[in-house]
Amino acid sequence: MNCDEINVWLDTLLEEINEIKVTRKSDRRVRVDVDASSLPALLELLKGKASYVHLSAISCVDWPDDEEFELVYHCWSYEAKSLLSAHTRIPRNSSEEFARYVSVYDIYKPAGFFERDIYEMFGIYFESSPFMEKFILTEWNGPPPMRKDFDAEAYVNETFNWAEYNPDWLQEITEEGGGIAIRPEDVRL
Amino acid sequence: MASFNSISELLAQLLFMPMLAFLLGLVMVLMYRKIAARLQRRIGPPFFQPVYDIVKLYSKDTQISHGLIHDIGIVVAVGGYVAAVILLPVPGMDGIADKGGIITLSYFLMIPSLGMALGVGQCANPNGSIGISRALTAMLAYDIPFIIVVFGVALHYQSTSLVGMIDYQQAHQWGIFEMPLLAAAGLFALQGMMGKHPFEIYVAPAEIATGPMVEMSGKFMGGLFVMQSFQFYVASVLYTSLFLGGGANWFEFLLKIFFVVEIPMSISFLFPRYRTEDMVRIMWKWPVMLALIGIAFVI
Amino acid sequence: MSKLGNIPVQAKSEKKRTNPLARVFDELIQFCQSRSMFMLHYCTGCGAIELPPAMTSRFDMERLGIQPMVTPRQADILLVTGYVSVKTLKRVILTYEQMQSPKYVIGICSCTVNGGMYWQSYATAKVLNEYLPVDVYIAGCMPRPEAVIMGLRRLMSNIENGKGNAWKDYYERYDYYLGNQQHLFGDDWQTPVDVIGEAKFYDLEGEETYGEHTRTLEQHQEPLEAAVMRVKL
Amino acid sequence: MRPENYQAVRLPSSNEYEIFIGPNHPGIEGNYAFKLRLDGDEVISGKADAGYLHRGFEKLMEGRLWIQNLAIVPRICVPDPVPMEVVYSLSVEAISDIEVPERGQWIRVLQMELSRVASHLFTFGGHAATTGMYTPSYWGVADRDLALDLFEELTGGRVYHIYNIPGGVRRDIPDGFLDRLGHYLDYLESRQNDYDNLLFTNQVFVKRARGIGVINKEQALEWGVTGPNLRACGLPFDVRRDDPYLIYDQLDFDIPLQDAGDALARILVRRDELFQSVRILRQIIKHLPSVKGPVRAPIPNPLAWNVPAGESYSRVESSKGELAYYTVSDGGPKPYRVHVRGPSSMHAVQVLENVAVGARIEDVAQIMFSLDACPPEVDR
Amino acid sequence: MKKIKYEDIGSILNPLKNLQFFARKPITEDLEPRPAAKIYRGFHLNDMEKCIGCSTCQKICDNAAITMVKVPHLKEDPVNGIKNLRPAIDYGRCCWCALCVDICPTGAIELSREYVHVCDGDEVDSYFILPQEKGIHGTEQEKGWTKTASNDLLARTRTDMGEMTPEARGDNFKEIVDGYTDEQAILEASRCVQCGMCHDSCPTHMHAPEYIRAIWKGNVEEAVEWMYETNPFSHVCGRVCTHRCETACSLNQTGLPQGSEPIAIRWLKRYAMDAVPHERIKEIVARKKSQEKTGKTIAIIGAGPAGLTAAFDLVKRGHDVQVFEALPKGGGMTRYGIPYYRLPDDSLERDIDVIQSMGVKIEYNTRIGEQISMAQLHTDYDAVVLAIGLQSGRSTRIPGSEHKDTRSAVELLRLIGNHDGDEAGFDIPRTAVVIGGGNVAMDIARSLARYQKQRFNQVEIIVTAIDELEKFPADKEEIKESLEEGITIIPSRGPQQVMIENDQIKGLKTWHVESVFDSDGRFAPQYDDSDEQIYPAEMVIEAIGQMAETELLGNTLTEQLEWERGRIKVAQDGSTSAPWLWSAGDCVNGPDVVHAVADGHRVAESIHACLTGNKVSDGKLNDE
Repeated sequence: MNCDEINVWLDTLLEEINEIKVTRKSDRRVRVDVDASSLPALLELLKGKASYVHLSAISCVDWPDDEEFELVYHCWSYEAKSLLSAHTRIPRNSSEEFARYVSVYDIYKPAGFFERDIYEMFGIYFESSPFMEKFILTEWNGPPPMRKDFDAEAYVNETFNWAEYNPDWLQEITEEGGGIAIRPEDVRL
Repeated sequence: MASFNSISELLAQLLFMPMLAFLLGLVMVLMYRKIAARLQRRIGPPFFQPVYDIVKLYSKDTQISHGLIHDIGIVVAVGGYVAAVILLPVPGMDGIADKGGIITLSYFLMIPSLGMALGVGQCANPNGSIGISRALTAMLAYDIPFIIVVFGVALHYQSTSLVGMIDYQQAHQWGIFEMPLLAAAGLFALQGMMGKHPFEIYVAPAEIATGPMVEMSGKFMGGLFVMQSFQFYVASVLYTSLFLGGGANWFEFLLKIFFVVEIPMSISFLFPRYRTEDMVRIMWKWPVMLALIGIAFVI
Repeated sequence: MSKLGNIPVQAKSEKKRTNPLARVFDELIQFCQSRSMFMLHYCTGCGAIELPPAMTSRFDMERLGIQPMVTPRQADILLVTGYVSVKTLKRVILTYEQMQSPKYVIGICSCTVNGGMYWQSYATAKVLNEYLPVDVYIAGCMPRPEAVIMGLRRLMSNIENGKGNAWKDYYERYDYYLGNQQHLFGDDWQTPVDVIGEAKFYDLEGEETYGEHTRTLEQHQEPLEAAVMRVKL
Repeated sequence: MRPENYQAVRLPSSNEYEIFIGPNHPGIEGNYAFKLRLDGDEVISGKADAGYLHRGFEKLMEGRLWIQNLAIVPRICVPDPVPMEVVYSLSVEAISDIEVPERGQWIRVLQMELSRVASHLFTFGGHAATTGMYTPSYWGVADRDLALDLFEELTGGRVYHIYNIPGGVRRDIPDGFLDRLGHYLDYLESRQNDYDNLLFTNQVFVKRARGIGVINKEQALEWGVTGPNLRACGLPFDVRRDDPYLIYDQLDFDIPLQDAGDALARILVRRDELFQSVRILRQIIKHLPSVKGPVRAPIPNPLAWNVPAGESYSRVESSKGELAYYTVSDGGPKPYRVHVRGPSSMHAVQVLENVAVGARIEDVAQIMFSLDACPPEVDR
Repeated sequence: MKKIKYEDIGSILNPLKNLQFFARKPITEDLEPRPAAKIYRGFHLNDMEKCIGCSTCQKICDNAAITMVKVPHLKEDPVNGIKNLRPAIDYGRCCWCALCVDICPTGAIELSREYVHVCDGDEVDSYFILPQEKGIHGTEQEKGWTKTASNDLLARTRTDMGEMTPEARGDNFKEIVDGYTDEQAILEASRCVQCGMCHDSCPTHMHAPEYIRAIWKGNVEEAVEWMYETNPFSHVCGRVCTHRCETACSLNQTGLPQGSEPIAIRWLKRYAMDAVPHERIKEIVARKKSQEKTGKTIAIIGAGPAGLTAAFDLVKRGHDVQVFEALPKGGGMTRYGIPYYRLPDDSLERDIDVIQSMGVKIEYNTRIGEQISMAQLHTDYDAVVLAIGLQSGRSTRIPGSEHKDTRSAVELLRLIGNHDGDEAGFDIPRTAVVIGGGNVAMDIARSLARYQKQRFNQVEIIVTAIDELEKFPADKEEIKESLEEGITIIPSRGPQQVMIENDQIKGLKTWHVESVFDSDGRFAPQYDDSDEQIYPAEMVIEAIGQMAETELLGNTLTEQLEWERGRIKVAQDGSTSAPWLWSAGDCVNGPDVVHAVADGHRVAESIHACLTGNKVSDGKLNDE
């Protein structure tokens, strides 16, 4: 299947799957917006019929204002040499411990790693993935840290102490009437 | 009957020979590390480095022992070599070599590995256990050709006395010329006995975190360092005695033993280690074959 | 001696030394200790990338008698190369406690001093000497091999002059260190090493060896069982 | 008084036991752990344990200005930092439509390839050391160090260069740099024989590396293997060729291939790649003086730089494989989200876990090094 | 390249070839540290003299490693944009990325090639350093990573603004500059590094960093809100301010190879004021008005910037304010002293309208001292502010300066200001000489030039002053634009005599000036009378300074008050020796709009404090 065929195929896809929007950003980058319910079907088709065999990554973006998580599945086709990013949005479920979505591990094996990562970092539970356990953050008890409502800087200031320096030159300057004027945390942009 | 003089002389020899062996062993350790450095294009440790290491290890404040057997194991390991040393004649000193002979020596040479196994077995560390099982396997591997070589040599000289062998060689011809195949097989066994690459299967940092040594610390580690220097000495003197005619004088002797020990050391840094089963296969194949053919020639 | 430990700790005799040669002997030992340092092969952070060059041909640490060792039992120096994540910090402390005295810690990179570039990170510990006593710091992000070697030489001269004693501080102020560890890891934090027992043994108990945090430890600690190994030989 | 790492775990089946490789273990690359369940010498199952190097990079980046993140990205992969800088810059440039001047692009490729050389030299040493041969690692690290000297001269930093910046590179190459680079390449080529003799045609090494950690083509595609590891399985895919960036389409280079998919094939692919990089660098030395112009396109004042809202997925070929950044901007002064897809996040976790099964304990370390896994890429 | 096939089993002998390395030399380096590369990023250096304490390095630092430390023994000079803050660096945070070097506006901070710092565990204090010219250990160090044109991260050139060409503007009084468009303003605002030098140098301490930030964010209303915090004359100041902020701006650097221009703070202010609809501005400003009335009444004499600012502030705080103005329109010198092409009337009107919308009552055409006496005011009001400005020009008092065609610039400008467009209100001379090198001289010269262009289609005006051209008090832009408009500027000339023939001025005799000040720094010009020149002129205009007309005070009050060099003596807060009287504006400080505004604030503050009883009013002057 060459590049043109895939383009044609993508166009026919529009009719097959509900509520799908295809945007061609360049020769090698295609953005597809798809409803959460149709995404696994789309990925299945992409892998099975359109040579997008390589799942490069699954990215998650937190949009607390919309109360949604955006999941982006980046699939690469070695034959067509094009990258298709399938975007979908799922509800954030802020009131519960996890947001929930289905795993695509049965379609793409690499999804196992990325889904586990998202599970830890964003608190999205992927149904039927065999890896839904802590991996990197085994010794972390806080909220999923990558969520926008987790304020890392506040947490750090609360948890850790900072080194306190009082070198000779500073003491001399303080005696002269000077001293520390602006601390770095005062000017964070 | 041994006169009082000869007894005191013997006692002096028994004291002096291990000390000498230790000192020479330390120089060999230094040489080993210097060779490594040279091949690896660097300068290497200072002259007294082996001494510093051992003194430091013995002077550690914390000394963790894993029980009596652990302590004894190390003593046995070092003691095995010390015992071996006094069975090895050097110029001017025979120790009890004429009484022990090469068969006794072969037994003594197994003691260190067993001692280590005894000690390490107490450590309850899986890496140590794997390491020691490999060490014993390795011993099994190199001992077969070694015993065949020893047997062949004894057969050739019609004697089990090292003193006798050395005298014979100094009178006639070096063993290496008379039985080159056995000498070659011996070289293999030597490499294995010294535990140098490619037969260094039990001290494998990347695989089992240095195996038997994993729980050794402080003076126990120091004991292993001492053992290593004895090991170099024993292996080189044994080979020299068997095939290179020992030493008529100290100069010749030192030249020979350092030359002998230099060979496995140089090779060591140019090879990776074999897997355990590869080592066994190779040890039982080439050296054994060589040694058997050698024996056939001897007979 | 040790409540927890199943393995006795032996130390050099603490008897008052009357031998006139003792001083010379001590100096010899210090000299050897400074000339022979085994460093633990533990890459805690990104600064570890400059250790291979420092160890290998170009900068050759072995000139100074320093060589890598793979287990904490045999190591004298723990190089904390850069940031330590909380998860790693636990291992670093376990490792440190298992090292044999005298032992030394070198804090490399900015991160060990004040959090470095990960000062905002929720996952890394910021000030290393709150958790472990540090002997020498080497500045840089990361320090070049030459700087690492200069740091090691500094440690060598400290040991030779009898100054490398930070490890004693760990016993003398164990409550402080333990408190910081508990703050990070929770009150049930416990290591397999009976530090208080060792402190008693070395006669290094200070006023701050005991305190509120060691009491917390006593409440939470569970005796360790000797694990049974089943290795097929 | 037993290290936690080595605490033996009793298992119901009498002959099985578990051990840890890492995080403090010479057989592990970096601060990473691999839990093994063994039956005798044989691995029954393996489980990666990551997070020892976790710093929460992605969170940190959301809290820093676009330009401040330059200093932090190279830390994601320590042995091979240049692609990290480049891919981050590329992604920012893609969102904000900045065109890098041609000279800047050439200098970027120069760094990328020099970094690949350095990284591969490092890997040779590591790989050899896992089989018990240390001399190549002494040589490899020392020869890599010469490359670092060049980096130092070019960028002012030995390991972390922080030299690429959205818009190009921070400074032009110093006088005479290309000559010295040329000398270094000559030197590398003169060393080829030594390395071949010592490592690549060393019978013992070949014997140990052959047949270890075999990945076949189907598995490679299924597990998302990329980079040299994929090419060692006989699949000629390379981001530089398939999804060209910078000026790679103007360069002439081959993609080394092997079919066997084992540790030996992988190290041979790396060896060939190293000399392909030398070839590319030679082309750059020849061509760069004729590319005139600035090295950097101007960017707005970094303290007040709002990258327009948008997203980009930028990929490069690092020495480990496919490296990609998914960057989202909400039009603010800081990134809204950056997702780092390090090649090792596949190789060091799922691939390693799968390949290790059935291997012998002595080969586990070799498998990990032959996959050239870089733990910080997993942990981030 | 030699190909190695996968199938090769290799050789056991190959590795042995490397035994040759016994014969090769080691490649190990010396134990002592090598010198680092030329652009190595080692420890910091800071040129303490060059550093201006702007703390930009602190803002770019991604690791929060930089603390600004006040070093008292260094120079603090807000007017020239120098603070005595210096960066101190925490090596427990620093990552040596050198972004601080790349962003530094002055190029003071640099990295050295020194890279070894080792300390014991208890010496961590040595990680916190104050970089100086010497390295971290006080030794001379070579420079490593420094600033070059290519790694400079700041945008050094101003965003261009559209303006009329000299040809297009030469014959009319339309405003010259177009003002920024939205994109230009955001681009220009983005250059700001938020150092606050502008705030410190501004007489009225406008919140320039904040409103520039707001403009950059696209939030012009916020910007306007910030401006009205400190300046009710933002329309005026957005056009004609002397912009000391731009002089002090960190980006105003000389000595960098790539050059560096300050942020166009004044134009940004103008942009923001113009971008918000007038009615909206009134709403924004009205939010700040106090809801409670204090019941106090205040009279202010003079509806110029100082008077109206004081009025604005006082009204905001709930006082009743009555302004008296002698002229028919408000604005004072901003209306009657500044030509339309620099400050169009409607801008001024809008400013005054905003002030009036707050509740300030203004009575025009009311001359105090004639219609109402000071004594009357004293009894009717709780406080009186004298903000009468400087209405009359100083004279050179050279022979002929009393001639009717020797005019003062202020007077002419007032005439022009009173008339619309093409009418000047006086006869335009064919040739004229202007004495003086300040902005007033330029204003009158350029105004006259426009009239000349209209009437005679040629410009024959000479501006001459005793200063050298570089030391002219006028803005550089003014001089440049004057020259573009065909005005001749002749510096270093001392006027000696107005040449009069038949009661008609024929020209001005001048001598070359050798030096202006004597060795003690006093004004004592030395002339070279051999270099004498006569510039032909029908009219000679003196623009060498202004003074106040204080007759309105009346004799009693004049005697009561303390005086200093012909000006009423006032305290820092504007209070005079009479407890009910304050004085503010040009009549106190000399001519400058923004100073007048600042004065207005100060006086309002003082009056408020005094009237609400927060401060004892009696004998304030003597207390100071």
